[in-house]
Amino acid sequence: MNIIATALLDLVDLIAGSVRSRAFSGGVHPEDCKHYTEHKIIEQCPLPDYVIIPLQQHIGAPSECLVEKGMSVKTGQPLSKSTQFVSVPVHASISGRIAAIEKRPHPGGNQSLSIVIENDGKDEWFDPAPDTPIDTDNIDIDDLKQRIQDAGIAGMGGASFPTHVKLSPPSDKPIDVIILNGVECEPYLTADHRLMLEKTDEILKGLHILMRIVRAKKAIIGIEKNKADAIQLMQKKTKRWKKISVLPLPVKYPQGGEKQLIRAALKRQVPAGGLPMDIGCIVQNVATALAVYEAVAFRKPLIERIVTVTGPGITEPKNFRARIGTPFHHLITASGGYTTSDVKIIHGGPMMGITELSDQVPVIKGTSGILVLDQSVSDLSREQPCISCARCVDVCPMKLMPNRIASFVEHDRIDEAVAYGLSHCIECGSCSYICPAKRHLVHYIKHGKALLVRKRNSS
Amino acid sequence: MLREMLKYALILMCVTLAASGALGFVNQLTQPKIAAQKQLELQKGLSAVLPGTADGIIVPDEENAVYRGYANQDTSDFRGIAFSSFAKGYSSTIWTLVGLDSNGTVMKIRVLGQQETPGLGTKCMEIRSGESEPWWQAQFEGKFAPDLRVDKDGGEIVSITGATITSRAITNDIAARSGTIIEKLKMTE
Amino acid sequence: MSFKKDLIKGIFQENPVFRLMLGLCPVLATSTSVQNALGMGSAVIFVLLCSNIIVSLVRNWVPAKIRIPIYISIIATFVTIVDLVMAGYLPDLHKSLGLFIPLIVVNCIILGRAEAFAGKNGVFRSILDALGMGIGFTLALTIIATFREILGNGTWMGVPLFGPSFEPVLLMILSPGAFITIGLLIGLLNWTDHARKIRHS
Amino acid sequence: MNQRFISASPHIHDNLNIQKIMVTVIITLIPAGAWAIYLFGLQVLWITLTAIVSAVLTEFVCQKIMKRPVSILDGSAVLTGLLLAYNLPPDVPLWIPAVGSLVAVFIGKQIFGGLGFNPMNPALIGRAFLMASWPVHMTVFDAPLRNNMPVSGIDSVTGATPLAVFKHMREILIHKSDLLPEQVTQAQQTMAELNGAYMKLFIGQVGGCIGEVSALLLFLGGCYLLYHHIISWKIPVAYIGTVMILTTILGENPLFHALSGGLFLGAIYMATDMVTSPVTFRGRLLFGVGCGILTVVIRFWGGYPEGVSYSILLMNLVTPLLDKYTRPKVFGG
Repeated sequence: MNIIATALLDLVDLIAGSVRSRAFSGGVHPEDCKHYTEHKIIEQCPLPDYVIIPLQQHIGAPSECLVEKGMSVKTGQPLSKSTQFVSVPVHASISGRIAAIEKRPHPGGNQSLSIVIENDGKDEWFDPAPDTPIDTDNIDIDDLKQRIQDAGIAGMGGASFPTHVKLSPPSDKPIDVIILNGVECEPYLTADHRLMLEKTDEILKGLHILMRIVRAKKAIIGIEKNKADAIQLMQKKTKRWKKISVLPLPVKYPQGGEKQLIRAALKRQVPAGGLPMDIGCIVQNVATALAVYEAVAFRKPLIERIVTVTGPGITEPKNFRARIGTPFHHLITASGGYTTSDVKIIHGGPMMGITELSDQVPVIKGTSGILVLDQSVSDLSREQPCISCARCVDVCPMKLMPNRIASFVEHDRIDEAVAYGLSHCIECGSCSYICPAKRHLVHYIKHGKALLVRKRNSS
Repeated sequence: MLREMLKYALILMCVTLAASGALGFVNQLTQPKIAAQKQLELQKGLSAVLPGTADGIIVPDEENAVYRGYANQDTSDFRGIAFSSFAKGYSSTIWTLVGLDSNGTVMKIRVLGQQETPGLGTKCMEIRSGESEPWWQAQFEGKFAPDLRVDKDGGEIVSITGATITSRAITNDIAARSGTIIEKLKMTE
Repeated sequence: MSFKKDLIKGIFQENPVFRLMLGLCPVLATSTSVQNALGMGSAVIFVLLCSNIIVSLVRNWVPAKIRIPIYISIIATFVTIVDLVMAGYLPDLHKSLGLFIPLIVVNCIILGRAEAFAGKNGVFRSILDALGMGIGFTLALTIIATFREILGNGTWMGVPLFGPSFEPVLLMILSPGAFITIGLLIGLLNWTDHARKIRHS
Repeated sequence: MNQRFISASPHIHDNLNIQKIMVTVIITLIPAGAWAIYLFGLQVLWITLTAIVSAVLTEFVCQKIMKRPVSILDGSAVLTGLLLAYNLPPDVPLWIPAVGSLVAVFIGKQIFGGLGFNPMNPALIGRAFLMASWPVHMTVFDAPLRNNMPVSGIDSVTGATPLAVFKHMREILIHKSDLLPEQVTQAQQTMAELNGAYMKLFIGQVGGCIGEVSALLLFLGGCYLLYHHIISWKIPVAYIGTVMILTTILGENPLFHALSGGLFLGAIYMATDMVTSPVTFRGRLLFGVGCGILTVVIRFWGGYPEGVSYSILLMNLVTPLLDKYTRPKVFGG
């Protein structure tokens, strides 16, 4: 009986699955709010008086500091070196004197050892870029990877995983597809969007290098349909490349989630607990592709990135090219300052971003945006009891039961939370977004993950 | 080992012996009383369902499992017969005594034992204030027993609201049993 | 070790129904009216008292391995005595309690007390314990029956409390009514306990 | 003073909240109630208002006594009262909805910890309580109908809903051999008439509980809720579908069974009660199927003519199990 029922239900799933469009199941449709900045050309942010460069801006082993207080450094000079494989160095993003090496607030929360450089106003480069791009086709693959690591490139979509590691899959896991992530599904953010419009050729060249490194047979550029101009431009520029296709994707959050994007692009599912390379693909952000190109063709380390400064709390929202380590308040001042005194400052987008206590924290490699919300958007309403409306279950892109996991964590039943898939959560925030009881589901889940780590460490 | 088992058996035997002794004694004391109570109850019921026999006698007719009622001691004036009906109700077996006259017409019925749903099925025993008899049982009077039906089945017995099963069970059981009894008695007479 | 405590504990802090959750089956069945409750309560008090006395008297001669059958025999004897006496002298009560009297044998309260108390203590303390537990049981039964009879039948001890227009809450007389009443009463007790604890701390 | 707001991500939220859900459901229920007022008269309005006022008052008093935040404005108590009233015959005395709502909110909900913690649908708890306590009030339908009874067989039996008549006739037809031939013919005729009365059942020109008479208006309300994603299609479709399939298998008219006996009210508004129904895709399908099977079993072999409320209550109890055993497979797992 049971078997028949399961078989029938699986059949229903199958039919539903084949009818479904190119989307993952679940997801939410928040208002995209990109109108603030989507038509604003990227501006160079004036250099700040000082920069704060945390030594740890990536996932993996920390890099080893190479400089001392009082030393003078030039723009692009390495400040640290990576001693392990899963690690990348950081570089001076301006020229000047090292004013301090001390713990400073990190945008990801907590304090973190950071190098503070006082600007000498010269912006002298340590290793000036060649006037013409280096011919990358002649560089050997291992060399390319080394250059990428030395340039300090970590994934620029937010997770900041060292790029060269992603590009080095074990030999038994061949990569046939590279997916370039231009989805930018977080509301408000337009950094990747502008980049795709203004640096199209460079991005494609970067993609070309990436494909060469992993010997990928084809590449797919995934872009949400709300960026029609970017899709058109990319399609035009890739027309002559058979290997590269542009894939317009339905507007749905978290379309840009790695596993969700792969599902949409390839109809392949990353095994639970596995990595994209297990199913022969890797995903790279468009900004990372650009950084790779610049690192290889111009020997330019990752010292600047595009940051969207936006939100109702900002007088004049803008897209900036900002040096890593630029304090938030510098960027906010450059965008005309706050509109109101009571604000919520968010590092990243509204769905996954982290609130900052202070605007003294610096831009890091994973900072795609600075979002300032005023009281009208800051949701501070009271948590109500769960009415098991199932919305969180319906929208969960990982097909989890956030309501159950959160309630297990709430009652300190971590083992059951794990059994319900605690560690598979990608923390996209769709469940908390949709919850009519305004429960802080993701918050509970993150807390549960922290508890789990503590428990595993203690045992 | 064996010794111990024997010891236990012996002790248990003593205990059970003492217990049965005590029970036997109490039984001796209460048995007549219990029997008398039962008899009294039956008697009360019988004289209720066979009106007119109050001063006469009621003779059990064991062969046909009925009681015959006479108005006089000399058993010349036959009044009717009484029998027990055991109907399968909603939640219990309902014991009803039924009195029939020689034509097979119901004289009276008395429900003596039931465990039906309180407030619904138990209404078959309800005596309304100011009345002396249960209203539901009273409507059986004067009706030809084998033809008894509740209203929902097209008969004349008004069923208790919310307790059709109880009403139907009693009514149908009386009708069925009285049919066979009347047949039988005709044959014997 | 006070004698007073032996008596009182069964009534309140170790009430067999509300606290130990014992003997719930007869409670469900016989709490439909206060009369039934009192009848059942007295029967239980009698059986409990007698069995506690006998068990505490013979406790030193009873080998541990066969104590349960012996206790059961003792209890069953007294239950049968109650059954017979009630059938003989209180036929009406016997009719409404009928089925549940023999079930006293398996009422956990009685075996429980024999096992937990009378089998380990002297006669006098066992008597006090039996009285306390029996009274506690009867008290609980009566409280539940009071709610059920008043709401479910509109009477108390058979006396009509409301006019003829009162429509009794049938559910209260049915077994779900007993479950709901017991549940609410236990909940109320726990709640007041909890509130008291919070106030103390 | 400068304020910095701190909160966990996400920082934006969907603007749907519990209150809006409740209010939407209540609004979509109003047409069916208005139809009942037109059909049975103004006392329907008083019954409904009594039930709502009693539910809200009970919620307020309970929360005051239990020292919980008072949440009568979230609309859940209003909805409970409304649904309870919709499950009552149109001619009950006013104390019935008052007591029913009290029980529904107190025993059905607040005892367990209030909104979100009740294991069973409070309105149905209230109804089951009333049904067990005052079966006569709850099963006799004496209210005169505007435009009179449409089916001749129905007015020949006192206090009957189409399903009650159906059940009675079915019994007659099963025991054909014991009965008079004219009785059987009459039963057959009535059955035929019942089965032919779709339009009347659909529009709601029949006797029945306040909220269940008009399948059409309930259906429209359900469509609105579906369109706005307040409810999902799984439970109603599985429920009504199962009932129709099973009745077809049993040789009865599936349309008659789908349209009568409050199935629409139950399937659209009560089985979908969020707190007491499963959250998983398969769980909700199974929940609907289970409700359907139980409803048919009760209708055909049970003690009551309809079976919607008891089937939902029973399935409410297995909801945690359904959720546990139909957990979705994790993406990629």
